[in-house]
Amino acid sequence: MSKNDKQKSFLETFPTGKETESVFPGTIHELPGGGIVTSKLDDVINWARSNSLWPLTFATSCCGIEYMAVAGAKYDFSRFGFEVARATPRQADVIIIAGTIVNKMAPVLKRLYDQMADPKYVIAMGACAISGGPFFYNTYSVVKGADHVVPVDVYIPGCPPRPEALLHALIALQQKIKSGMTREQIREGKDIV
Amino acid sequence: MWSFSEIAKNIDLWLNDLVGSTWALVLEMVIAGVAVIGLFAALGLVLVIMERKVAAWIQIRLGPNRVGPKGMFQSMADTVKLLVKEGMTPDGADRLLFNVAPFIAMIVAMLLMAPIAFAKDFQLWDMNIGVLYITAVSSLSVIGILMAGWASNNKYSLLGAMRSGAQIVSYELSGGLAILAVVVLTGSISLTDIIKAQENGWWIFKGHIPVIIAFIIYIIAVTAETNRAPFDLAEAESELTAGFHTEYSGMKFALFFLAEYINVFIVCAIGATLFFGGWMPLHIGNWQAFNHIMDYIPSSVWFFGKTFFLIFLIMWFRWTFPRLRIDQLLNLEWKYLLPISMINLLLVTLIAILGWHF
Amino acid sequence: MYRETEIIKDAPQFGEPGFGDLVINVGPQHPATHGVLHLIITLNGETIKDIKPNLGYIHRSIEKMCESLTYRQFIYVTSRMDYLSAHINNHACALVVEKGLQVEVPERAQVIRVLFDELTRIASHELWWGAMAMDLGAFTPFFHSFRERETINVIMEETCGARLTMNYYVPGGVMWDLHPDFQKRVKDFITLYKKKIHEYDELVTGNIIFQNRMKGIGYISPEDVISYGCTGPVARGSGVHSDIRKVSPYSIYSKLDFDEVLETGGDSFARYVVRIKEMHQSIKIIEQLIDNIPEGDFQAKTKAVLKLPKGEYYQSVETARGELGVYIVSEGGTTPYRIKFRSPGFSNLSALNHMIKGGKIGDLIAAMGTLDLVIPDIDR
Amino acid sequence: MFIKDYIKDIASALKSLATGMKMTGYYFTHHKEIITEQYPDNRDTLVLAERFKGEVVMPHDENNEHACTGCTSCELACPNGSIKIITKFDVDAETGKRKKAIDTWVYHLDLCTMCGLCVEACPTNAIKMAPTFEHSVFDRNKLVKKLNEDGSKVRAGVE
Repeated sequence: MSKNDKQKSFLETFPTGKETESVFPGTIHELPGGGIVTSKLDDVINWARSNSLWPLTFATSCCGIEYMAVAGAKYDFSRFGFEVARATPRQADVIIIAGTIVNKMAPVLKRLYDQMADPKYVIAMGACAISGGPFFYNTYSVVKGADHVVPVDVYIPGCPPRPEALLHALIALQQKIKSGMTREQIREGKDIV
Repeated sequence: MWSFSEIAKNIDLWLNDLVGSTWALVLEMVIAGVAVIGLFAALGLVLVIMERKVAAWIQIRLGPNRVGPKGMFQSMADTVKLLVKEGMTPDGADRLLFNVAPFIAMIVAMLLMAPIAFAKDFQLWDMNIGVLYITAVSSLSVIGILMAGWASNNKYSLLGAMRSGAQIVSYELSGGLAILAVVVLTGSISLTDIIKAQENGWWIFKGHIPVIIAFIIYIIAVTAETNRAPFDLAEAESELTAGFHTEYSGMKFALFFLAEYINVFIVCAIGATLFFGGWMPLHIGNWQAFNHIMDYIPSSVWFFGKTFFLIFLIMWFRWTFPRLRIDQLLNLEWKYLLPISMINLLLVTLIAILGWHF
Repeated sequence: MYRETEIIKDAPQFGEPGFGDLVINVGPQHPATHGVLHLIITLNGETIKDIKPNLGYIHRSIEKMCESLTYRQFIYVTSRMDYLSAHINNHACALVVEKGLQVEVPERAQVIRVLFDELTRIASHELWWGAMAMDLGAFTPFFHSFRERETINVIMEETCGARLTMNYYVPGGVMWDLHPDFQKRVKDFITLYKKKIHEYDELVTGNIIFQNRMKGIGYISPEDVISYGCTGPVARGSGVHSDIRKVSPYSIYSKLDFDEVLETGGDSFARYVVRIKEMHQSIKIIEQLIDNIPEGDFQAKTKAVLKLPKGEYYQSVETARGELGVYIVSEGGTTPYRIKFRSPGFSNLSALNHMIKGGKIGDLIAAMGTLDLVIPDIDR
Repeated sequence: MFIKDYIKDIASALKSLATGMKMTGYYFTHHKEIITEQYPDNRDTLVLAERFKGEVVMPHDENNEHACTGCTSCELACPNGSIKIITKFDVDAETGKRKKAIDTWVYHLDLCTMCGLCVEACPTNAIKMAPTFEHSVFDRNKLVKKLNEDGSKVRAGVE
């Protein structure tokens, strides 16, 4: 990594560029004037949700191998508590679309998304899932971006992205969940509190 | 010395003074219920994080380490998430059975808590037919799984449930015969008596080779009975996606998940009681000084130490072995474990009659 | 009660199942199909009566797409076909273009290509080993195999600039020269590999459960191998002489000393052994070459715009899965007029029904694991 | 003999299982074998290969000058159209000649497959691959980038 890139701090690399509340919820805040308030139930729930994202074992092509590498020993997303990859959509929280979605697969993806229990999140991993990537112009059978089929929370460019990039996206998703904001609010450019 | 039995006795006396014996009994039942549920939850949290750490270390990675100090709050986050996650009932499922099944699995696991001696004189229900009760109740757990598999209206679930049915029914036999070995040696089916009989040494050490064989068979059988790898055919992630709980989500799934871990704890606790002397400290024959030192370690520490050792053993199996195929699983039981445990029982009977054990 | 799911209603009707049969859809999303293969299985109890693969869930029309890309550009798309042997796919395409242009590839480039091909083969087999063990229900081998695989990935990344789909081969040679650390890293990898390879046998090969799951399962006879057109370890597991590196050597393989691994068992275990032994052979090739990389150019001089003379060109190579053939029809323009890939996975998959019929569901998963299917390679 | 084989079978099976357990037991107790790199924490020490293809960048020097002449050979080399160059004509103040220059160098990071053909094709080495990877965004539109900075111009002498 060149010197120029290093100067970017870790938080600046995130889409929001801000740190959200990452302390353990339920902590006691001292209010001015001596009052004490415990953090809200919402915070507890969002903390739990953000730290327990169970992915669906869903990979269509090349990015699936990097997704496996993230699960592997060197990168190990179990450090964040994501390692409980569920094979059934009913028990999964996040669907990592790792690979191309073609026209025949699109209804299946939609079905899988519908079968998941709320709250559910989607990460589009790699160029194919974001926009069709290498298959954007010259093919007849590729969906030009998974967000035509299901709503996507986080996009990771790359073909395929490095394992660290997927971890980065997972941390970004965590931040989003902790902030409790919807996709629309973020798109409108509201600050993450 | 500080012990659970003194505390329990004092509470009993105090309540009797306060509200009279009938209400004291009711209150004690409530307290016991709450305590079991609390223990249930605490054990679930501890065992889940333990499994993930054991798996991680065997698999040359770190495991959960970012949520709370050293990742200790990881299973707490999972639990809260599962509590607030949508629990759906699929269209076409048998609604009643589908929703009741997880509770059956959990209630069976809870019932098995009753006769276990957690520490010296600390037992919810010291019944004189402890072993019989355990074997009877533990076979009920298959009902919850069968209900879940059938009611889901999912082919994977049905296959998983059928596999589980065949598996649990067969492995109960050799598990029961292995338990009988200890019963024969002790001459009693009360858990208290079995623990008392191990005062001068645990059965695994003083019962000759047949008891060691019985122990190995017991461990294999209970691994199969609790649907743990390498016998996790009822779930078989790579074959049946998630087996009998494919259609379960949210808290209903969490109950299955929890029941599995509680079952593992209970079978290990029973194994520790039967073969390793439960809460009984390590006593060796006539070494009075040594025995005396061992007595200073609280009995609950002994009990939980032994139980967690066995739990670790079962986890170790899970992260080492591949899964068996369904016909191989049944072959193993009917062609190997059952004949061996029958012959073994004969041998143990001989030892018991001739008084060869130490 | 057993309503058919929507997926099978969309699919063509494959004849009515008999009474008491259970039709289940394995896939398109299923942990054992390694992607999006859809198998329609007719079951009687646990016994499999029939398997119908349903393809097309990852059909990206790569062949059609290549017709609109120039000869320099189309190579990168082929990395996305069989992404586990990306280098070898690129090698096939580069070779066929060089054949058409009649370019002499410098010896250094050829050696570099063979080195990377063999590293890719090891990486692919490592991943297969882990994934197959995972199919059988053992999770630990997966993590242990990724330890070695990551070492190879670091080597790839240092020289080629990517971990999986590198686009390092260009017509006439390779894109850049080797990284200065390359030799050292590869030697370190060989040391690590030799130190750890015995664990594979301890953890999986010798295990009694594994052997019982594998031996005698998914048998395919040499005659059937030939009639189904299976290649690669699947064919060699049945004793069919099919290694392209030996049958019709390309690049510098004819000068190298290595053995074609042949097993006569024809079952899942034979295919397993073939792949494990192939890793040893790849190491042998790398050891021969790593100290003898000739000096010189890494890329032959080619024109800025490549035009293949009118004609038809074919080249086949041995990927980690079997024979990959590239067939190009050129009309003399800058893009291929027609391109066709003969992918190993498609033929290997077609033998699945023959192999497994009459077995259990567990057998299906085990045998499918030893076929080492990469679905984008089948659908393209 | 039947019984002998039966016992032999069991013994060899148990031995093979014990071998596997010995190995996993070794890793359970030897934590120095753990190879996990903790990504967000090791960010400062993380060294990526200098050739790693993470995204296309256009280096600008201190005078806000780049080396891109707008010849569009990268756009032609790109296999999937992730580069779009919008050119304009600059009028040279001294000679009054009209000279082609880039107005916007549009880079679709969401399409890019990091094949490196554009960098190979560039005659003036105006673009290169940067080893960065932390690109995740919440909004797909943010992945379309303009690589030339505002007010930048071609470095003198680059043709």
